[in-house]
Amino acid sequence: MAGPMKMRATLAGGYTDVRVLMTHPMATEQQTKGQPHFIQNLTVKVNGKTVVEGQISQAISRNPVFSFRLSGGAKGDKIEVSWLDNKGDTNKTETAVA
Amino acid sequence: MRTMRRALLLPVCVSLAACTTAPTSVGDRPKVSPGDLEQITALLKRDFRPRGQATMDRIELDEVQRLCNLHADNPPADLARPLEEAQLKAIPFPSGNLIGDWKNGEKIAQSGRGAMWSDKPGVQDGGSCYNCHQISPKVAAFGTIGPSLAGYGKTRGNRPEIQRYVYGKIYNSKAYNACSPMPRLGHSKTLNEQQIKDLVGLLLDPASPVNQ
Amino acid sequence: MRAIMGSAALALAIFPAWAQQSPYADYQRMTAESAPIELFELGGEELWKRKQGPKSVSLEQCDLGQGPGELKGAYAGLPRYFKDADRVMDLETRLLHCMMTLQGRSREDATKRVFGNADSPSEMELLSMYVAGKSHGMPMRPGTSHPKEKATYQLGQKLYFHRAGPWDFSCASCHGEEGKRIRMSELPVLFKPQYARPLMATWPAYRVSTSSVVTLQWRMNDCYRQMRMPEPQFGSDTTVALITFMTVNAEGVPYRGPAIKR
Amino acid sequence: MIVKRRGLLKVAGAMGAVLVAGLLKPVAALAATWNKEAFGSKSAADALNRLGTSGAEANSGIVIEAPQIAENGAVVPIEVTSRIPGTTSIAVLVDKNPYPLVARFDFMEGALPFVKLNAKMGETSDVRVVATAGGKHYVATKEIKVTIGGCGG
Repeated sequence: MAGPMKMRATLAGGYTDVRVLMTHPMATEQQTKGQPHFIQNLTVKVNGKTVVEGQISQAISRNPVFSFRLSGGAKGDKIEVSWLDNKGDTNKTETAVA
Repeated sequence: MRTMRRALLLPVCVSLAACTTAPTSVGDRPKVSPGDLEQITALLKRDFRPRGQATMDRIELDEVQRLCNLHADNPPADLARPLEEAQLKAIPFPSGNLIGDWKNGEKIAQSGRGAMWSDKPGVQDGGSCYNCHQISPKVAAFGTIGPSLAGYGKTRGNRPEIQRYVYGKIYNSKAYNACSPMPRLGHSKTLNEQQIKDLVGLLLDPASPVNQ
Repeated sequence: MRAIMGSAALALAIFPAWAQQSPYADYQRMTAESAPIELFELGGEELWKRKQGPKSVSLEQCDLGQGPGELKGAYAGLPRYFKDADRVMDLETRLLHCMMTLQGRSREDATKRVFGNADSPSEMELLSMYVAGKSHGMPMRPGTSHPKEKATYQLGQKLYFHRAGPWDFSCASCHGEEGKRIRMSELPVLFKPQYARPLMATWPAYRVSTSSVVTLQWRMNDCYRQMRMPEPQFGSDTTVALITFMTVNAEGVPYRGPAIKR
Repeated sequence: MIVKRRGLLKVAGAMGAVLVAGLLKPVAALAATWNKEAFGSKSAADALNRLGTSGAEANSGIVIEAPQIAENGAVVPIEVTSRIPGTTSIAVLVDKNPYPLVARFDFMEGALPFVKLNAKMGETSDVRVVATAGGKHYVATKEIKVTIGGCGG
């Protein structure tokens, strides 16, 4: 179920821009006659330390795309984003700040 | 003059058989010969497959389509008029009042379904009217390929002749303009008599939102 | 990668001038910036490299016109004449050719499911996104010099205006006059370069309204559906000729896709 | 709930590396917290109550960047920045959605209070953003018109 993820982290003036894409149906109750299927939790880590914790709902669009900003950051910092959905599926991706 | 020139040109083209017409420059509509039409029809028969209600006979051209394709939708009057008359003669006008239920007419006008391979035959088809026309001023999502029909009955009244014209135009637009862009909704059996009457009602009934 | 870096200016360039005046201009710019296009490029790359078919080989040696395996600029050079097939081919038709010749797959197998949906894009759609992405920013130079390329263009031009079917429609019935709409959709007049250029430079694309990938072969198929015609075969001369006609009309424009559609 | 977890994280930080390593498993479990009550609320006010962020005052330091009119409610890009110093969380709500709470983010040291997401909107509605800073809650709204709703089929 967990399709590909993609992420890019780039230094922008004074902060690090993190953009992450996830493959997920994000199916609503209405679409599924009461069997919604969506990501609920999202975690962003920098060098192993959690910096953003997200709780999200079925109202996030299919194939979610998120951008976050990290204060400071340096080339080579390791960024990890993981998700967990309401059926227990998970996925994660890693990249280094460029 | 123009008619004569056309009449002279056509046989020349025919004599070249499937004449590869001179390349037309980009941005223009190309000249099409009877040979081209034959080639294209043969190509479509080879390249297409029937699906659902969209059967292969739909590829065959009738007289109206042939004429319009050959003349870039602008045929000389002496060729267009007899065809228009024949199309008009073939419209089975119902007798009596042609103004049906505008409320149902509005639904038919809104629906874009009908005659596609993805449509179930027998399920009520629509006329796709709003795709091209403004009709009820309350509906904001309307197309602009055809003229606005807002206030249609208000400005024209609903005398029997007007009813007959509107019915005929919806049934077979080509009876009034051989190369009209509008589909022949009755002639193609997309809409039945009652549905067309309901559309007439939508345009001509004084109570219809079109005429408010 | 590219889309991630996509600046507002780049996204703006995707839309033709008339879209700038549209009340949806902001919406279209923002959705273009935040579309998950790279996910599909990634999926396509995986399929390009996957060994498949009776011969169990990947598509990595497929010649898309720039030599076997050469992807850079390949999409921008299509459609074009291919000597090995002795016909003009667009991207999807050529991919099908490679699936049949390189991988040894039958036409039936390779075209079983050419158009996917939001839940599952087709192999052809993902591959199209991947290959097209490798031409981003490069001027579109479809083949125009070979006699068969010229003949294909002229055929496409005639097909564009050919009225047929129960509703008497041609492509030009909707895409024939400037400034017209179907409901709220603006209709590009694709036989004129000024309208073909912005539009043809954005296929294949991610369609926001259906969250699915759409390709030009799909566009031809779905237009014929709405024209009330029977179904054109995938990769047929008819669909290739129309795609060739519209792409040549857009010749020279830098390719800006894969992009988004409404 | 969330407030508690944040407290726990801070404590963990203070306790040093060894203890943090020991806490790793429970922290990971806590990471799966999902505020069912808030996300199940059918009004924005209820959802904010359940998040413990009711009584927010308007603040122009919350910047919502979104199109004024969206062609399709299936995908509505929304970008939120809080310029309120010390912002630790941001919640995004669409008032008229069946379940108004769209997302809630907690920002720890190292992250700026910023997020960009694509939301579904069933109809034209106010988008409501609530930011929490120094234990206080702040709100800003922006109306987005939707031409075609995007929650159903």
